Amino acid sequence: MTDRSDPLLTVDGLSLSYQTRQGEVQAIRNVSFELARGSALGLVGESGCGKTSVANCLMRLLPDNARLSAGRVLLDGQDVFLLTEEEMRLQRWRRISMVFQAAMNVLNPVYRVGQQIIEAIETHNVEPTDTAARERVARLFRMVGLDPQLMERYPHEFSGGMRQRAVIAMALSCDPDLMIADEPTTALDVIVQDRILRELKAIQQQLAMSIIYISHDIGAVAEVTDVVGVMYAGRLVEMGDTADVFQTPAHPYTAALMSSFPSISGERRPLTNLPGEPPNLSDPPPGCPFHPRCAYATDVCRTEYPPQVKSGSHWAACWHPLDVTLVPQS
Amino acid sequence: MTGYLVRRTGQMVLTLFLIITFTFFLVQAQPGDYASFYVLNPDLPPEVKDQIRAAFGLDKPAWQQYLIHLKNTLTGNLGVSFGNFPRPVLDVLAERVPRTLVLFLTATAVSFYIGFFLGKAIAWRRGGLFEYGATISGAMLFTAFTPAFALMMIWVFAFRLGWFPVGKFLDPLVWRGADVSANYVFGNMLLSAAAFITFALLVMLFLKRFGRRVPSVVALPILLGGALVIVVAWTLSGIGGLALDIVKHMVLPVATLTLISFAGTMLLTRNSMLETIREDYVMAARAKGLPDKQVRDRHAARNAMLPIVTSLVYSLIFAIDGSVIIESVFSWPGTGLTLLEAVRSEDLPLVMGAMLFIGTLSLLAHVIVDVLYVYLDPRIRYQ
Amino acid sequence: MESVSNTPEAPNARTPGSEASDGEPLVAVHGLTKLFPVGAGPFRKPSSFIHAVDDVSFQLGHGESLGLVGESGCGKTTVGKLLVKLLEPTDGEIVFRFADDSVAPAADDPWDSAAIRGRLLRSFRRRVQMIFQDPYESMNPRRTIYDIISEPLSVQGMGDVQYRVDRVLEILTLVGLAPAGAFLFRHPHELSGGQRQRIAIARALVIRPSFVVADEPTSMLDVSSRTGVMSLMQDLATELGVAYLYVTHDLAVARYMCHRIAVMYLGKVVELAETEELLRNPLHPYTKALLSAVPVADPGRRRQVPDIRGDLATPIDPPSRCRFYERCPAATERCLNHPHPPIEEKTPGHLVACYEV
Amino acid sequence: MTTPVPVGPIPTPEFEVELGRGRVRFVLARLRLMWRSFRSGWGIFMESRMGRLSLFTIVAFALMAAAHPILMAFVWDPATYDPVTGYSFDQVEQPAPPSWKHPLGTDPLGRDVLSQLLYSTRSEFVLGITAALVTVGIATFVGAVAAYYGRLLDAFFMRLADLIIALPAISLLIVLSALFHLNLFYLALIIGVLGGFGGTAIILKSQALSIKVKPFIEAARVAGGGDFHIIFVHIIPHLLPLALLYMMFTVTSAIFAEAVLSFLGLLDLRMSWGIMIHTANTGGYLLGGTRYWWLIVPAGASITLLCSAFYLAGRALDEVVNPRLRRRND
Repeated sequence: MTDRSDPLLTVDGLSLSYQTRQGEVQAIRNVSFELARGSALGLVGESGCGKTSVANCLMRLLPDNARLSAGRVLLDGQDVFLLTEEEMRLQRWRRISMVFQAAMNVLNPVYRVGQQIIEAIETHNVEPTDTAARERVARLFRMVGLDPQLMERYPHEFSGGMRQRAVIAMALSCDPDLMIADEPTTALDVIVQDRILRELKAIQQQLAMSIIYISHDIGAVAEVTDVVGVMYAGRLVEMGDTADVFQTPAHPYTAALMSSFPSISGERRPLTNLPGEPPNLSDPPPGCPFHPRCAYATDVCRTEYPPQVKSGSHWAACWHPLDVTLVPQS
Repeated sequence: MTGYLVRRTGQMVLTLFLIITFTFFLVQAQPGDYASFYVLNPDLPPEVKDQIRAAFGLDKPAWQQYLIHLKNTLTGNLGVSFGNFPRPVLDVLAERVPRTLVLFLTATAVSFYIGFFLGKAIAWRRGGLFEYGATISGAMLFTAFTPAFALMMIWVFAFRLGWFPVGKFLDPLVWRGADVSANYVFGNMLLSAAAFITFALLVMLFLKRFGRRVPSVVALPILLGGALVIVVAWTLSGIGGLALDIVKHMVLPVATLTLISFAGTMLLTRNSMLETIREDYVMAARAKGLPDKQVRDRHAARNAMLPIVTSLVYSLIFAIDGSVIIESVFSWPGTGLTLLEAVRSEDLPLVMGAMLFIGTLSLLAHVIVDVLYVYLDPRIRYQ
Repeated sequence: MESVSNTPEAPNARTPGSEASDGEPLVAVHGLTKLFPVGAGPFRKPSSFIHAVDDVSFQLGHGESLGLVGESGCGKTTVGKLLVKLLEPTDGEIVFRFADDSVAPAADDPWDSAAIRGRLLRSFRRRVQMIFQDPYESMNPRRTIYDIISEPLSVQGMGDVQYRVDRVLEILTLVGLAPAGAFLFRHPHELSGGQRQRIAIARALVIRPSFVVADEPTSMLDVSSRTGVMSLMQDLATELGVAYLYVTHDLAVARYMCHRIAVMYLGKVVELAETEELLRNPLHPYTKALLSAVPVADPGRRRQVPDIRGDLATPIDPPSRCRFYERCPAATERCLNHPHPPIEEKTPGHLVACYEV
Repeated sequence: MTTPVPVGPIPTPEFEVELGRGRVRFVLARLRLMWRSFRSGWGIFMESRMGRLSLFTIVAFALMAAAHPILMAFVWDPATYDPVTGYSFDQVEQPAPPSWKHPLGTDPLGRDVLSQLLYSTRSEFVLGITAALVTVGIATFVGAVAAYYGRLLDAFFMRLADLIIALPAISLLIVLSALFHLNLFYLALIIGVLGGFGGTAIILKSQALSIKVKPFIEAARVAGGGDFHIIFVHIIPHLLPLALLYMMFTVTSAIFAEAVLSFLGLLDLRMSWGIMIHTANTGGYLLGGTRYWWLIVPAGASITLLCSAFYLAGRALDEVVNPRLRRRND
């Protein structure tokens, strides 16, 4: 296969839009990033910013009204969108798997939970026999902290946390190179969320798997990921090592997002109120999409999309970055 | 689960009791009381009238008559038919109920299968002329004026093409000189059908134990073999020709009933599928890389089936109603035609008996659907 | 960033309960219990009971904000619904004392929740309101913003159309939706989540209640609109003198919104203290676990593993011992053999229900 | 899969009203709003080919129904053209094939088929719409009340509905019509009552139940609304679209039931499509095949067309009412 030092995933200039009654909604615009093998990438942003659309693009699971207007998604150097539907089908789960947002509804209510995982294992011929497949599921259950006996149960007999674990076990079932976790803990209570985050991180390190963790919860992303990208209005506005981004945010949006997040530890610092609403993506504002809400906006922000400012792997798309160590690239 | 079924069955028994009561008072409520219909009927000899008076307590007050009627019904004494005098109502119905059952069970099974199959196909490949055409023609058939449609079928397939007989249960020319009765032949046909279905179910169960990896190709030859054995047995028995005659008479009514009732299931399946397709587990199934057909059949259609099974009650009752019309057009001697003749000749005991049987039939359908639903939905099974 | 003036200010700046008349609390809850029957039918007796709220007592001062925090299923929303009389308690009493008591049973008499019905219920509804969690589902999608906000006025027969329109326009401006006229004839689905939740606040406040139960009003909002709604609620509390019972699962949000916090576990209040005291010095093992489970946005910081076992138990017919026993890291013989510990004041103003503290 | 719909800032205030002093403008603004929501529903309805086709058919039949009294008053001589008592003396043989004078020929009793057809159209509309109104009136009320109050009331109505569903309607109507000599009005009433307390009530009740548990019902109670307010302001308006849908289906089944009963000669009506076919059938003309087509085709096709038009209108309406069935996401 390819060199281990090559990125596992390259997203290059991805743009996606949806045709709706209200016109064309530009869900993703010119998103590019790379993901190294064995590392954890976080995508942060508010609802409607395009995080989930990016995930669906990677899986190539798009609704009928979606249109890929530009860009490529390279998985191990292979363009996902150039594969035939059948080739793509064989890539799914084997190469990229996904933990869906609504774990409650991801398990089919009429089949036993174990059966739904075995189904994926058999489709991709990961194990030669039924017995081996069952043993594999039992192993996965133990890994995510579930009693293997629960395989024989139906989804409605599981609690929310158990279902989420079963869904994670399902995502791991075919040893994927990349797992996308889309808001995996949103509906869960903090104590359960804490456990699942710990297990996810432990498993990722143990299996040396890559992971893309999508969430609006900055705290969870900060704890789980190595690299983080911040999305706003369909664009990736800032990206870098998690520590860099969260300690010295460069984009005013990142900074605003962080300071509007209440915290229970440390001093009670005042929260920032971000005025206004995210833009309508069927009619986005010209220039930087954040300018109507940005305190630092100037005329240039209102007319031209900002270039990248960069320092090492940390970059932001802003005319007036808060972190001055980031410099414009030629 | 058992508790649920027991409760449902209990409700059904109660419903049946209500139907008996309802029909009784319906007949009571009409101008001229129940008694006068018996007493004034000129066809009846005087001693029979006395007998009826005694048996039904017609000189007693209404509530006593009702109790007597209830007791008679529960002990299977449904009275004596005027039109088929002196045959008891129960005897007449015992002959006719199986004929209706065969007609409408076959038609329902076939139309449910076709409707489900087409419905999931048009929902999966949405848009285009196929969906449009299937929906329009489905709606046309579903709402077609059944008698006219049945007559058209007769005209095309019986008169113009001459493939099938015009109507009735059997052809007297074929049966002349036969030393067995039609009921005997028909009864044996039912037995063979039941035997074959049991055999098929056993084969399916047996194969399922070997797991999913046993191809379903194995099942087909075994089932075909079983069918062949039955056909050969009938041919050797000497009454195969008579059975064939009955089968020939069955084809057209069954086909007509199927055509008018499959569309309901089809359109419902389409809607149910369209809702299920949006469920997250269908997307998850696709994400898992399952083949398209497996996503459609095992995930989308399997769940879409649940509301359709619930509505199977409607389809069954639609088919019972439809069979009344079909029987009258095809002169098929089943419960429906019996009811119609009884109504026309004011043969009240037979009317009440036929209603009772039709009601029982639809209640049974109800219970069967409940059991099926419990089997299909584990969420109910474990309550 | 801009608009630092809108920042939620520290609620501690005000002394809780300082506006209380004669030192009497606005709401006094004593021994509140709500059991939900399980497996009951029209003709069947319930086989068991869910102990949603079990012997809960607390007080809430005028203008004070009390946070009710706990995991889903702990009974916090049930407490809120009992207070606004959407549910009737199985046992226990709730007593209200409103400051501007002109319509009360008799002047200065407390309102016993159990005795409020009929016409009294109507005037009760003018004093106690609720803000619901889901800004999408808590508004009838077929009605306009005007209909939604003016509903309390119109069902209570307050004023004519012009009066109601004026009040609605006024409150819309107050909750920061301007120009107010542009919103009147819109439907909820045309607004964003944050705007909708402002409408929900406007609906609750349009009749100027003294007490509002806020059931997770920000949990379904995005981070950026959440802060706005939080600071709006605080500003209005100060301006209109409203007391809040703030039901939430998020301790961090409660920290910014509430003077005091009560932590609930399986129908019981296990700890109640001033906000900063509770966060800095949690005493109950459950509160400790809850606090250490919250992820922090600071990648340099490592927090400790929450010390708790197993999953949330069901509140169906719980055994007579501490509710937290099965999951407690500090459980002893005593906890096993004694009934659920009573809630006691361990340090001034800091109440805990635990034998081992 | 749902499309993320970005919500932008409120666009230009199209509905800003200066309220002035007076109700008129207020009411006007409201009417404009209703008109707008009607138009958007209408748009979806007309977008479906089925919707357009069915509406066209229904309007065509309505015009036919309206044409009959006009023709009788101004064009046709009652002695020849009355649908029941007329007789065409200038035909040698009855039934006569179509001619200029009788565009659809005459029936075995010498009456004009076109006149019969048009005359019957009106009764079919009256029957269908009466039955539908009765059904929907009862079902909406029963559904809302049973769902709202629950308990015994609910149990009673739902058992009743189960009972009615289990009754085979046609068989029951056959018995009823034989015993009581039904006319059009009673028939409409019976069909309406059976539908209203039967299946439609169950469907509307389950819809009402899903409304009843919505938080906005609790919000209305907290606002001070009583049972009456909640049922009529919050629950019933949500049932109306579905009720309209079932009105369409009731029209279909009413027309169908009438036709079947008339065909079997069990109804006490002057004239109807079913009676037209009944007349032809008792005369033995039906099995003559194409030779006497005008005796069966106009009436049979009318029944089928009008029934399926109402049925398809219901289907198209379903797509307006149930967004999950729509093709495009908005």
